[in-house]
Amino acid sequence: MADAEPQVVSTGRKGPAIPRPLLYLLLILATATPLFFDNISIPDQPADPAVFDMYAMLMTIPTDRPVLVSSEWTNGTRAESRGAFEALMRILMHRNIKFVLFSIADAQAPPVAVEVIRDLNEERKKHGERPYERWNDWVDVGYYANGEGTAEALAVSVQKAFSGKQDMNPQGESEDVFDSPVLKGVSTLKDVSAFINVTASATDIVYIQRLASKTTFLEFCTGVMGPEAIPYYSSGQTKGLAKGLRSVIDLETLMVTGIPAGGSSRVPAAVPGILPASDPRSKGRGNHYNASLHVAIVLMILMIVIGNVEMYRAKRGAAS
Amino acid sequence: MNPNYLVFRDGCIVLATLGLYSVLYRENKVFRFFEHMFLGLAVGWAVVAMWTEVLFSTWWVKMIGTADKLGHHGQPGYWAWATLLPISFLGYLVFSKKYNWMSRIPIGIILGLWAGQQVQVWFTQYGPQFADSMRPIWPNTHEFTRPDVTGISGPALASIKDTVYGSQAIDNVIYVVTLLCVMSYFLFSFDVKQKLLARTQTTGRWLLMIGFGAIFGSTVMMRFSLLIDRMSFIFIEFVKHDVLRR
Amino acid sequence: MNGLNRILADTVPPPTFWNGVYGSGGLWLKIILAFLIVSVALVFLKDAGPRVRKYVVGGATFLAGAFYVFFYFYPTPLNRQPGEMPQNAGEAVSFWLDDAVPTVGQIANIVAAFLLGLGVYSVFTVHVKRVAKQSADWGFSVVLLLSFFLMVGLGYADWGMKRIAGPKLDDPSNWGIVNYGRSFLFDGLLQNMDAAMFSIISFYILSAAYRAFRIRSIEATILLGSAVIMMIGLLSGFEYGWNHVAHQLPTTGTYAMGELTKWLQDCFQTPSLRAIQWGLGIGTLAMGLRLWLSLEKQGAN
Amino acid sequence: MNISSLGSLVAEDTWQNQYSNTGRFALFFTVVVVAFVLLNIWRAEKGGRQGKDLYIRRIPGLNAIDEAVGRATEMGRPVVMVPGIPSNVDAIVMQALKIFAYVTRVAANFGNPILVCCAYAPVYTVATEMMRDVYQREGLGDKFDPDSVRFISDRQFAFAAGVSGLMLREQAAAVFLMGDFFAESLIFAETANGIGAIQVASSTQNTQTPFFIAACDYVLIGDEFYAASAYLTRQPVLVGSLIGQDWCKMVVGTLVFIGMALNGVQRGFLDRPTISSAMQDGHMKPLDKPHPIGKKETTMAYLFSPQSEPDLAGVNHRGKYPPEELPESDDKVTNWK
Repeated sequence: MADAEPQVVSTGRKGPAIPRPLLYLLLILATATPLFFDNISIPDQPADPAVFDMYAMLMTIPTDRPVLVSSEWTNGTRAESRGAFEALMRILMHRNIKFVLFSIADAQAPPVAVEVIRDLNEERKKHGERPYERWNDWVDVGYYANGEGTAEALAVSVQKAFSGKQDMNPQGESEDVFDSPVLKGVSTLKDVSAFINVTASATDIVYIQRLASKTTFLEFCTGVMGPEAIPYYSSGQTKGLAKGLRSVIDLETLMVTGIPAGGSSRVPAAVPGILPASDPRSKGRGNHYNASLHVAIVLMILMIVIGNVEMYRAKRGAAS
Repeated sequence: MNPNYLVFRDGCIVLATLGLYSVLYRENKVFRFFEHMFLGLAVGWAVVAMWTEVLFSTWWVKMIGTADKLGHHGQPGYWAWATLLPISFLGYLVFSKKYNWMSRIPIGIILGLWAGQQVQVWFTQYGPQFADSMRPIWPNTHEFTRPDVTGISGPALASIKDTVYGSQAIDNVIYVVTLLCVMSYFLFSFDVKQKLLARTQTTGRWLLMIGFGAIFGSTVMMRFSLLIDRMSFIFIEFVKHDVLRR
Repeated sequence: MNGLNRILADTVPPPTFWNGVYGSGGLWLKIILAFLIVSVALVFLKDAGPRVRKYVVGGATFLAGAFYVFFYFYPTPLNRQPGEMPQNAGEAVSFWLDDAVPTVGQIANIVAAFLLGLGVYSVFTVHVKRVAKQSADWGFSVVLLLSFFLMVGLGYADWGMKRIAGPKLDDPSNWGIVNYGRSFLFDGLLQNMDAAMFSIISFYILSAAYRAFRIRSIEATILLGSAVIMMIGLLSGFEYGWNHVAHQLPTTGTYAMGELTKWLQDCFQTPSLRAIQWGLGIGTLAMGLRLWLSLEKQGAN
Repeated sequence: MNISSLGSLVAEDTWQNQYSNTGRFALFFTVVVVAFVLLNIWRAEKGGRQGKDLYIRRIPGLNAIDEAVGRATEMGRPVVMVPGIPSNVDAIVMQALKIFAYVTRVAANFGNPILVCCAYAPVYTVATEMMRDVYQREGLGDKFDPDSVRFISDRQFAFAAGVSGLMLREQAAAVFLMGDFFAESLIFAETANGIGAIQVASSTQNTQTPFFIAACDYVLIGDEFYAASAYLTRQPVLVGSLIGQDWCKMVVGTLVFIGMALNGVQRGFLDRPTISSAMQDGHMKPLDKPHPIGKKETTMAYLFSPQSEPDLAGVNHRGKYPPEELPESDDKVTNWK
C-alpha cells in the first residue's frame, strides 16, 4: 500500500556545498546591479490574452462617465502594485476619464495612491500636459472598514455607499463628493463605466461575489494571486486581468504598440497605443525592474541545476 | 514634506531593512532589536486601528449616532449596540479558573456567524465552477485547430467561441481527467486496495504536482519583484537620490 | 446644497423604539440600561450548571448561524428600489432580512475587536515579566514596550487632530510634530519593515530551490519540470527569442511560449486547484455544520 | 411554474425572483450536501455505539506527529505550533487547533515544552482554553505554562518576524504549521529548516502548498487537513462527517461527469445542431431565427445559471411608500440635531 502513497519528503539534510550567506549575497547582487543601468531594454512580446483584454477594455470604456478605482495596496507590495497603478493612471489620464478612489482593505491605501497621482502630475507637468486635478478630475472618498458591507452597498447604490463623504475642492473647502464634477449625476453602478480593483489582498473575491456582474469589472492583482484569479477571468466574471510584474511589463509595451483588430477577445476593433516608444514614460516601473527579474530567475534556475548536479555526484560517489 | 526629514526617514528605513535582513546570516542582537521594535509598533498600531478603523465607525458611531452638519446629515443612534460590550468582555474570563466557560459565548457567536455564512456562500462560490468544468470531450466540427481570431468580430467570432475544435476536445479530456483523478486522491474512506482507485489516486497526485509546479513558477515572480523593489529603495532612492543627490 | 437633498431620500430612518437622537438624554439612558441589563443577566448566568452552560454556548452559536441559513433559504426581494413597500407579510420578512444583513455582518468584527485586549494582555505578560525579572533579553522587551506606547500615543493623537481639523491635514505642509511622528512610525518604519520582511521570502525561495528542488522522485521531477517552464515563461526576453525561433517552424504560433504556459495553466493548474478547492469547500461546509450545531465535543479529545 | 398556490404568505414575484437568482438547483444541491454530512454523522454515531470502526486511508504526514514530538523530547527542545494567520475564528483555525490539541497531548505526556503562536486575539483565547484543557484532562494541570500560548501580532509580517525570532531563540525541534498561511509560509518553513527542526505543514491556501512541499518534511495537501482530526481521534462524529464529505465529492464528480456527457451530446459530435428555442428571461421561448447551439444554451448551463440578469427578471408590482410616510423632509432634519 505504501507505494500507492508516496510521502512528500524533500529535505536534503546534508549540508549543501554553497553556504546560504553566499547564496543570499549572489541574489542581492543579481537584483541590485541591473537597477543601476537605466538603458537596458529587454524585448517583450505580450501574449497573455488577459492583459490584451485589460488594455483593450481600458482604451474603449466610455469617457463620459467616471470609473471607480478601488486601490487596495500599500507600500508592502509596492513592487508590483505601484507599477500596475501607474499604468492604470497613465491610461485613464490619457483618455481624460474621471475616477473615484477608495479602499476597503487598508486605511493607508488611499494616501499611498494619492502620492502616486501627485508624482504622475509632476511628470505630466514636465511633459507639458495639464495636471490631473483633485475634485475636478478625481476624488478620494477614503477607506471603508467593512469591506463586504461596502461592496454590498455599492452593488445597490453608489450614492448610498459613498453618502456623506467629503473631499477638498480647489478652494480648499470640504464639500460633499456628489457635488464634484466627478460624481455629479452618478447614482448606481450603471452610471459608472468600469469598476477597477488594484489589489494585493483577497478583495477581488469580495467584489466578484457582490458586484462584478453589474458593471465592467477589471482587476490588477499581484503575481501570487494570479493562479487563483485566472478562473474568474476565464469565466468572464473579470473582464480584464493583469497579474503581477510581467503583466505590468506587457501593459507598458501595449501602451506603445497598441493592439491589432481581433487581438483582444473582448474588444474586436484595433486599439491604438498612447505613448511613442521614444517617450521616457513608456519605460515604466515594470520595464525598469525587468532586467533584475531576468537575472534573478536565471540565477534561480541555475541554482536548481547546480543542486541537482551535486545530488547526482553525491549519489555516484556513494555508489562507487 | 521637509527634504531633511525625508532623508532621515529613508535612512532609518534602510537601517531597519538591513537589520531585519541580518537574520539571514544568523540570529543576532541587531535583528532582535528591530524585531522587537517591529512587534511593538505592530501591536501598537493594532490598538490604534482597533478603535479608529473598526470600533469607532462600526460600533460607537452606530450606537450614539452623528450630529447634523452642513452637507452631512445626522443619523440616529441605536442603543442595542451597547449589549455587545458586556458579551464581548466575557472573552476576558478565559483566565479565570471558575468562569472560563463563559469565554466560549463570544467565541461561539463569532463561530456561529461564520458557520451560517458557509451554508450561504458554498454554492455561489463553487456552483459556477462545477458548471464550467462540464466540458464536452468530443469536437463538434471537423476542423482540428481553432482558427486565428485576429481581425474577426461579431457573430463569426461568437460562432468560433461556441465551437469545440479537435485540439480543444483533447485539452478538455486532459482537463476532466486531471480534475477527476485529483478529486479521487482526496477520497479518504475508500480502501485503496481496489486497484483502479489506487491507480487513479497515484495519477491524481502526479497531475496535482504539475499544477503545484505551475503555481510555484508563477508566484516566484512576485517574490523576486518585492526584493528588487527593496533593492531599488536602498540603492536608487536612498543611496543615489537622497545621499548622493543624483 | 444639492448633495444634502439627494442624501435625504433614504438614509435617515424614522424614530422608533430602537433608536434615539444623537446626544439626547433618552438615547444615553437606553444605552446605559441595555448595558446594565445584559451585564446583570450575565452575572446571574455565571454559576450555571454544566447542562445549562452547554445550552447557553450552543444556543448562542446556533442562533448566530441560523440568521444566515434562514437568510439564504428565504426568498430575497430582488430588484428592490428605495422607498418601496413590501407586498405582504412574507415579503416584509425578506425586506427585514435584507436590511439586517449589513448590521449582522458587523457583529463578528466588533466582538473580535473588543477581544484584541486579550492579545495585548498576552504580549504584556510576557514582556513586562521579563523586564521586571531582568531576565535575558529584557532590554529588547523595553524596546518593544516603548515602541508600543509611542505608536499608541502618536496614533491616537494624530487621529484626534485629523478628526478636528478635517481634510486640511491630508496635506503634509500643514503637519505638526505629532503628525510627522505618526507618519514616521507608521508609513516610515512599520510599513517598510513589512516590505522588508515580505522581500526576505525571495532569499528563502532561492535557498529552498537550491537545497530541496531535486529530481529524487517522479513527483519531485514533475513539480520541478512544470515550475521551470512557468518561470521561463515569465522572462519576456526569453519568450521573445523563443517565439522568434518558433515562428520559423512549419506550424506557426502553436509553439509560442505563451501558449505552452497557458496550456499548463488551463489543463493542469486550474483543474487541480479546483479539485482541491472543492474538497476543501465541502470540508469547510461540513466543519461549519458541526460547529454550528455543536456536534463536536468541546475542547480537545 | 406557478408557485403562488403555496399560499399568499409570500408574494409570487418574490419566490420567482429568489429562485431565478440563486436557482432552485443551488438550494437543492446545498440541502443534499448538508443532508449527506449529517446522515453520515448519525450513521457513524450509531455504528460507534455498536463498536464498529469505519475505514480511513492512511495519511503519511500525520504518522509523523509522534515521531516529531518524540525527537523533540530526545533533544529537550520545544515543539512550536502555528495555526496560520486567520482573519476570523473559522473552521480552518478550529481544525488546526484540534490537531494541535493532539500534538499537545503527546508533548504533555512526554513532558515536552510547547509554544503556540497566535496571530489573532480571539484565536489566542480559544487556543489558551483548549491547551489548558488538554493538560487538565491528562492530569497535568499544574504543568501548563500560560506563557506557552502567545499572541504575537495580528500584522502578517510582524508576526512572521516575531515567530521566526522565537523559533531561532528557542531552537525548536519540531514545528507544526497548519491553517491559513499566506506569503509568510516560506519564512517559517526555511527558518525551521535552518535550525534542523522537523516540519509538518499544511496550508488551505493552495498557492502556498507548493512552497511547503519544497521546504517541509511532511505536508498535508488540501482536504487531508480536514481529514486529520478524524484520522487522529477516530471520533464517530468526525469520521462520519468525513465519510459524508466523501459522498459529496462523489456526487460532485458524478455530476461533472454527467454534465460533461450531456453537454457533449447537446453540442453535437462533429456537427453543431441547430436549436429553435432558448431560455429568455427565465423561460424557454421560441427563437425568431434558429441558430446552431451555443455554449450557454445547454440544459446544464440553464440549470446552473437560470437567469444571468436577475434584475431584469420578473415584473415588479410593489407599491411605493406614500411621500408623507417617507421618513423626513428638509424641516424635519433638525430632529436629529
